[in-house]
Amino acid sequence: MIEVLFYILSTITLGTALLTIFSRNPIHSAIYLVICFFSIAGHYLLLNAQFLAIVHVIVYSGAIMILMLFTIMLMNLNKEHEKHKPKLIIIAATIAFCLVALVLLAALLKTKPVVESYYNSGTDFQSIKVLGQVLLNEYMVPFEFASVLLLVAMIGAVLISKKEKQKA
Amino acid sequence: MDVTIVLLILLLGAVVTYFSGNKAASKVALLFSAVAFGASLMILNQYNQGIDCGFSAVWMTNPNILFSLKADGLALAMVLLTTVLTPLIILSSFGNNFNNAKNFYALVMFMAFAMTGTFLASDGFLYYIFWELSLIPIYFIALLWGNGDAAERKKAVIKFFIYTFAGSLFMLVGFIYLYQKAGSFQLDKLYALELSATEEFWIFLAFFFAYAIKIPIIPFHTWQANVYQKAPTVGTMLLSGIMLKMGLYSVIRWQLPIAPNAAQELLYTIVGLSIAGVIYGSIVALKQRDLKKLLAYSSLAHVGLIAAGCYTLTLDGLRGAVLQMIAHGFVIVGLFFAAEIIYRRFETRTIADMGGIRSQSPKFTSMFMILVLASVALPGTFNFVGEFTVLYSLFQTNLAFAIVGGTTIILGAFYMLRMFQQAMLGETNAKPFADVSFNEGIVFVLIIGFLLFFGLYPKPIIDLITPSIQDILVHIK
Amino acid sequence: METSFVLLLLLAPFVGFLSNIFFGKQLGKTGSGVLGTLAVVVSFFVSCYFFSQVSGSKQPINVHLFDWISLGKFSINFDILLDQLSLLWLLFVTGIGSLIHIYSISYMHDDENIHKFFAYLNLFIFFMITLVVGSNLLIMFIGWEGVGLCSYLLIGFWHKNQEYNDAAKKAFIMNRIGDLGFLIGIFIIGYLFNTLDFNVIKQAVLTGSNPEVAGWLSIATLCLFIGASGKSAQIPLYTWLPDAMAGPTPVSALIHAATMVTAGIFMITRLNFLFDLTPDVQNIIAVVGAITSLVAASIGLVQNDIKKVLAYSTVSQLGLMFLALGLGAYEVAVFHVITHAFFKACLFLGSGSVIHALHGEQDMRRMGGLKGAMKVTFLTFLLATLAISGIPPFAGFFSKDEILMVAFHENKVLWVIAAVASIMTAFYMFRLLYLTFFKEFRGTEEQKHHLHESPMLITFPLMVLGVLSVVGGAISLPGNSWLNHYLEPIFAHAPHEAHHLGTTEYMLMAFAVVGALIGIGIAYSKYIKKSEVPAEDSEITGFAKVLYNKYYVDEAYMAVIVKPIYSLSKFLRDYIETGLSQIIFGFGAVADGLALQGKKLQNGNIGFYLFAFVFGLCSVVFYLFFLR
Amino acid sequence: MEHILKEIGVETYLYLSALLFSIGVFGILLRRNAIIMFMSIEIMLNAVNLLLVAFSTFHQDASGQVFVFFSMAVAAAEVAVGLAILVSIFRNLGSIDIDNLKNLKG
Amino acid sequence: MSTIIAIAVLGVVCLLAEIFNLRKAIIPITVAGLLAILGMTVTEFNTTESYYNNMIVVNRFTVAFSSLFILLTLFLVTLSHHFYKNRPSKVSDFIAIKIFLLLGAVAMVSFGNLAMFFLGLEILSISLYILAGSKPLSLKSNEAGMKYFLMGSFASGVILFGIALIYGAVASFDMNMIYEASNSAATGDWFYIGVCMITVGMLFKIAAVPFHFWAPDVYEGAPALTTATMSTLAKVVAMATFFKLNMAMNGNMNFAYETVIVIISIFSMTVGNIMALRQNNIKRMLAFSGISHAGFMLMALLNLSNTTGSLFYYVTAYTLAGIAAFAVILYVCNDKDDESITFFNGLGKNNPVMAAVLSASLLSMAGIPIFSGFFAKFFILNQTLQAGYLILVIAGIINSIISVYYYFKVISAMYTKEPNEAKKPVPFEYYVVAVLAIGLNIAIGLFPSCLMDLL
Repeated sequence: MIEVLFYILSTITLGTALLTIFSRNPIHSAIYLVICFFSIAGHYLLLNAQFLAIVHVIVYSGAIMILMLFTIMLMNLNKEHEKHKPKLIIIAATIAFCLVALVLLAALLKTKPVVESYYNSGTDFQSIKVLGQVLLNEYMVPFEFASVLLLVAMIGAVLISKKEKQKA
Repeated sequence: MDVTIVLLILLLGAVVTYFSGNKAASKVALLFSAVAFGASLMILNQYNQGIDCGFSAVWMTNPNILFSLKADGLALAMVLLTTVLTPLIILSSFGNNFNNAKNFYALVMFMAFAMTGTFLASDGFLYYIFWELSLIPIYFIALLWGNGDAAERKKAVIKFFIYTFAGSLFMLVGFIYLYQKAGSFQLDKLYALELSATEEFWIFLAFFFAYAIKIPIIPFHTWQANVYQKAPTVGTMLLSGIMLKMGLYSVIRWQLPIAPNAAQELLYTIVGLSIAGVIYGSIVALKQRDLKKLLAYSSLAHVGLIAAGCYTLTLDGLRGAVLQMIAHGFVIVGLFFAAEIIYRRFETRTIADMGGIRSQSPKFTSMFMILVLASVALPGTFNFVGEFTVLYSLFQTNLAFAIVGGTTIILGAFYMLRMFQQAMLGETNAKPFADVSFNEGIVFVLIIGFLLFFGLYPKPIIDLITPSIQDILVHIK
Repeated sequence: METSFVLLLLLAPFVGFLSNIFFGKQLGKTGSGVLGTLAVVVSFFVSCYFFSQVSGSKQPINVHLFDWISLGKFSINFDILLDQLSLLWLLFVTGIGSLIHIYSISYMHDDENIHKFFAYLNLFIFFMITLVVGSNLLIMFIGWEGVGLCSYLLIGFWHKNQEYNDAAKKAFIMNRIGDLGFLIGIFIIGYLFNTLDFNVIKQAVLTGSNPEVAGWLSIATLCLFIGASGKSAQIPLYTWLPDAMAGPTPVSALIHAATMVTAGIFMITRLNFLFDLTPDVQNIIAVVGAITSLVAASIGLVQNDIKKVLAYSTVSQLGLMFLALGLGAYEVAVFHVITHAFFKACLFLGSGSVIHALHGEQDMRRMGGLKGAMKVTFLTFLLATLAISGIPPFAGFFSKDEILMVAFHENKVLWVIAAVASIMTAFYMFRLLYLTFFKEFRGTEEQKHHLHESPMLITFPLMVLGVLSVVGGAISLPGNSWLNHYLEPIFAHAPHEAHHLGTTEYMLMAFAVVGALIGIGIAYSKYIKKSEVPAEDSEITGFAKVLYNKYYVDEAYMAVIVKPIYSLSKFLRDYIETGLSQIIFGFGAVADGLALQGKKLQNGNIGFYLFAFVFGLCSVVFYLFFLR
Repeated sequence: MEHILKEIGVETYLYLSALLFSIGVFGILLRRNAIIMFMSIEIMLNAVNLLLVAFSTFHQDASGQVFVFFSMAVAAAEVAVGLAILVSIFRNLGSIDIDNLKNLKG
Repeated sequence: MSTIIAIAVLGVVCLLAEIFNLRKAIIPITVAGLLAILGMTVTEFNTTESYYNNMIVVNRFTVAFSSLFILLTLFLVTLSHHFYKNRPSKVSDFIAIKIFLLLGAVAMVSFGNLAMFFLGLEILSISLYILAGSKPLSLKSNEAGMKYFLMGSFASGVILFGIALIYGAVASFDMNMIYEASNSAATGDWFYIGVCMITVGMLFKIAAVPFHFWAPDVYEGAPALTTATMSTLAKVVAMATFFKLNMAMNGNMNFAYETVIVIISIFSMTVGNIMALRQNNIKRMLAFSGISHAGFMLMALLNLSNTTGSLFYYVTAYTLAGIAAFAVILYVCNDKDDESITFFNGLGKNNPVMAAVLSASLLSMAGIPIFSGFFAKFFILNQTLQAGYLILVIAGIINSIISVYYYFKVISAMYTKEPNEAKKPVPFEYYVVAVLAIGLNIAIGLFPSCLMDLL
């Protein structure tokens, strides 16, 4: 059952991901991507990471994709902006895709399969409580750094997109 | 007092010259170079009394590098050559008006500093630094104060720089390799190193590349004529008078004792190549149109002979080479000065545009003539002592070498006299030619006096250099 | 005492040189001449002093001046050796030198650079003395090159004329070719004996011959002979000497007839003990000498320039001397050197006097009939001509006759060649005499108007030399030779006293005299009887033209050696040099070309950049996980 | 859902995320629309996130999931900055086609 | 640890200063603050400690590199004063971003956990994206920002993938655990794939061939001061981090990995140098030169245990020369649209001091003795030869030869050509930074031991 669920979700994930990159209308792309994100959230749920799943949906689907959609609409990009792509690009991209996929998969396949048993430690490691403790104790400094990162991004976004008075 | 004082005086001279302003620069530089000469004479005096004038201090511990200077007879002879020629060269430039004279003379002094350091350094790394350091000033001197078309000059100068730099980098690799083996750059440690035949071969080659370009030995000489032609005469004098000797000196000091077996192995090839340079340089010189270029090729021929002497690995060869280095240093400076004097009067370096100078300026002609004769190693001049000794060493190696190398005395006379005839003799030139001025005369007289005196009595110099050469030969054999 | 005298001997002319160079202008024309002359005269007297000492004590004088060059196994000192040979040479060098200096005071009086002329002459004497008195080969070499230099300076003395300069340059370079041989010879000797000192070498040779030495020694002596042939104008290096006549006539007399050109003979005589060990080389010397003498004499037959005739005659006579040397008759060669110095100097000075009178005219076709106007010149010239032609009892007869005799004893072919050359000599010398002094004057009217006998300063040396040409033979009369006796200590083997005067010898003498007379007779019939005047240049045809053009040797040298070197030089300059240069620039061009191609790769296309990234990533992963 | 990895195996997640990652790469190479390229990058990042969570479960360790939070923060920040740049490009150029950005080359 | 906190506080202070209308004081405060931080950091030199569950590690390595970064930021901030004169309202933002960039940089060398590494890297990268695109009205700047952003994010993705794989193999992000795992035979292959991907990502950050394509374009398009930051600070931060990662993850580097490094090093040097030959824009030229220097720095990875000192020396020499060069470039090209080499014509006549500084810094980069660049190259080559890579040494030598050509092209343009504009005054800050940086460069050339013996 889980297996079936996994494969269905996987199919959705990969399929929408592909649709995202193939669809010619950016808005469609965005919507496929949102579906893709939801399916990934599904994977998280499968892996019993409920909190993460929720955060994921909120951050990605709720924030990032909305941001993107806004931008698309702001720029009025729902029409097809892209010119006809030269064949060369398609070929190159396909080659690159095949290469990466093949090499990565082959490399991973070559690794010894994990033979030791998947264990369940029984201890709670992914409840909100535990995650919160880990995040704010052990990973306190990175957490602060993440805030700095967001601060920088904020300053930067403002710096770049805010219209300046015309220079002399 | 140790030899650092000479270096310090020259370096200080460069700095003071730079800050002395354009008007006083030449005089300040002259003063400091003369003081440096005095200091080196004092060092010589100390050395003759048996006091060790070397200097050594730890510079870096990792890697193990010392700031060590060695002042044996050979090094002192070369230092003296540098410190004698520098004031002469500076004095010879008094008739020129350079823009930015302070920069110019500061560079000259700095170059003297670097070359002196090269002669003195006994740590391979330090030596390499001085070696490279001497390139920068001459690059700027030739680039900024040179003559001829700016674009062509730039091309010639950059070629020179890259070419010599390339050669010396291979030497650097050689040094690094030796350091891995010996754990030190110290001269004696490197001498003591036991290398396998292959290693020696490659080390020898790495060094040879650097020196063959610097000296230059054919076919690595292509930078030479153009740079000599384009550089201001002071630069040419520094290059030909002293800098070429850096390469030759280094052969004796570094290359041969470090890789003696390879030198023995390659003796015939390299001596052959050097001698081929003699012939080649002489023949090419014959039909040169530009006086400075002709002198450049004559220089190529002469240093080819000197190099051949070095590579014979005999006492006579090395000694003759050193004598000839000194002699050639003087005579080539004098000859370039003569070319410069003609240029000052006629504004040409093309031999065909000269002629008929003799009847207007007897003094200049006589001095030029003596220099020409010295350059063709007329007995009685110092050049003869060196050339004779070198040829004798070549003879000891192989009769054919001596015969082929000896053609230099024929071909040398051929192109020099031909040049002299075309440049100086013939119907009186329509353009007026003032005879040498006092400043110019002094330079000539000093050079000629030196050449003639030591031509008859070279013993002091021979006695000075022989012990150190014998020391080196111990490592070669 | 001796040291200071030796220094006086050496330095007197040198001081003369210096003061003439630096203060010559202030001294005035006569002043500088007198000064120069005095310097040489001083040397002459010092030489006389030493000569009397040595001929009395029979002990050579050795003086150590200072250390000079050190070589690997030995060192070379600046030492002076005054023995019989060097003193003999000193005497006639300084003696004839003095006479020619005196002559020059007048001859060069009108030249603006007369002080330089005397300076160079003094310098020449200085170097010649150095050459002669040096106790080892290297000092001899100093003098050797030094006289070459002076020769260069004096040939090109009138430096405004580039042809003269060419001649000077040619002389110097030809000499240098010989000098290289000399130098190599020195090397070999130094290598074999570890010394260059004559006496030490002689001892080494005499005490024991090292068998392995022999092969090298032949090369050494051959090389030394090449050196000698350069300086003494033997085949193939003789062509500079006729050209050297471009110099002022006193120079031709002093340097290119009497003294410098005999340096080769001096050197070989000095080293006779070495040459004795190498008979092969001696043979070569003899053959070369004989051929040179014949070739030069044949060229001399048709020359029209008065000095050129004398020049070829000099070459021819030098050839005879080398013939003698090659046959081991060193003392005979020396004898001929001395007599030749007398009569040839006289001839040159006489011709100088003629040229002086004709204001520079040297072509014999424009002369004639001068015997009336220039009596002293004519008389001395006649004496010298008789001497060179080998008419007894003039000096030349004895010396030349001895050479012929030696040749007859050693090798008949060589004797024939030498005899023919002698006959030719008699012919062209009398041709010269007749064309110059007899018949009508063929020059311009103006010249004729100014014809005059030269002043006393010119005729005095002529007279002295004329007398010497007559009596000079006395120093080595057949059968009772003072010279042979005097020179005995010099030689390794006893001189050829073999030719006691027997029938053969008298026959030979008679033959020589008859031969000379035949030559004179032909000349007489041609130029006095038939009053022929040599044809103008364009009208010369046939073999005479070949002779007149000196067998085209100069042209051949030009075409075979000089021109190819020039072409090579041009080729190297224009192609090889640029080619080599281009190779270096080629590296730069390659890098540059790559840079241009690379710029295309850097196309600004982010897709391509990413592709390269991905490609790189895949390559790295692939390499690390599948290929290792 | 306790033993999901026992049934599916961690390798499968590896392959899945590798594929997803490759699709992201594909997209970024294929498309010239900057927004879609951004999306492709998001896909790549998400592939990694998925992997991290899988490993986290595999190792029964919370730090993997914590890392995902950081990764999300980074993604958000990147998008913010990227869109800001994009907006300014759009203002200047009126287009967001990456192919128009070829002025810097050589 | 206190360094990091202090830097973060300083960044916030900058932002606050703007709010309180202390715009004029921002740069002085920052400079003073950085100086204080520098002093503070240096005093920490001999401590070896880790903070917050080994998130932050302080040892000689981190302190030495952090000090260098702080020094570089100090120079860059000083240069900012004049550079942003026309955009006064943005100064606080720029300075704050630079300070945070420094924070990221320090985090990158002092991380004890891959999370810190990743966040530090991202702070640095995002700051740079922003700075590169910080001239919104200039299309070039936009393009540079976009290119850098796209490719940088891509690389971040690759690095992240690598981190994930390492986590999969080690079950921890802690460097100590990772170090142990790298030395244990039981570690799975995931680990190595992860290392490999991180390597590629870092190679991108230091702009090594074939991951270098972004560098020239971005360097050229970005505002000059940003280029200065990228070519000096960012490059050496990435290099130091890469080195540190290698020490932890590749303690026993296998031969194949070394081969990859050798090949990439040779390619980086060669491509960088050859491409630089034909550049007319000095920033672009320096970008290529930077690529070749990256190749040199990569050599340090081949002899990990001994080269820390050499690497530190190299990056110090390189960055000081770079800062000095950029100070002059800023001065010359401040009011121009691009940075063509022709603007440098006649600088030797107009402003000998600045020309001398630029010459000296270029000579240093070319590796001419007495400038520290020579010693840097020498030390690195020495270590490489010690590791037995003669071929790499020779490649390095040949590349040094090539590089001379384009460095000297600029030098000879400065001295031989006629100036095409009137003399203009040198802003005091540029002057000070240029002279100070080149002075330090020469000083460490004369006394290399003072840096070499640190590590």
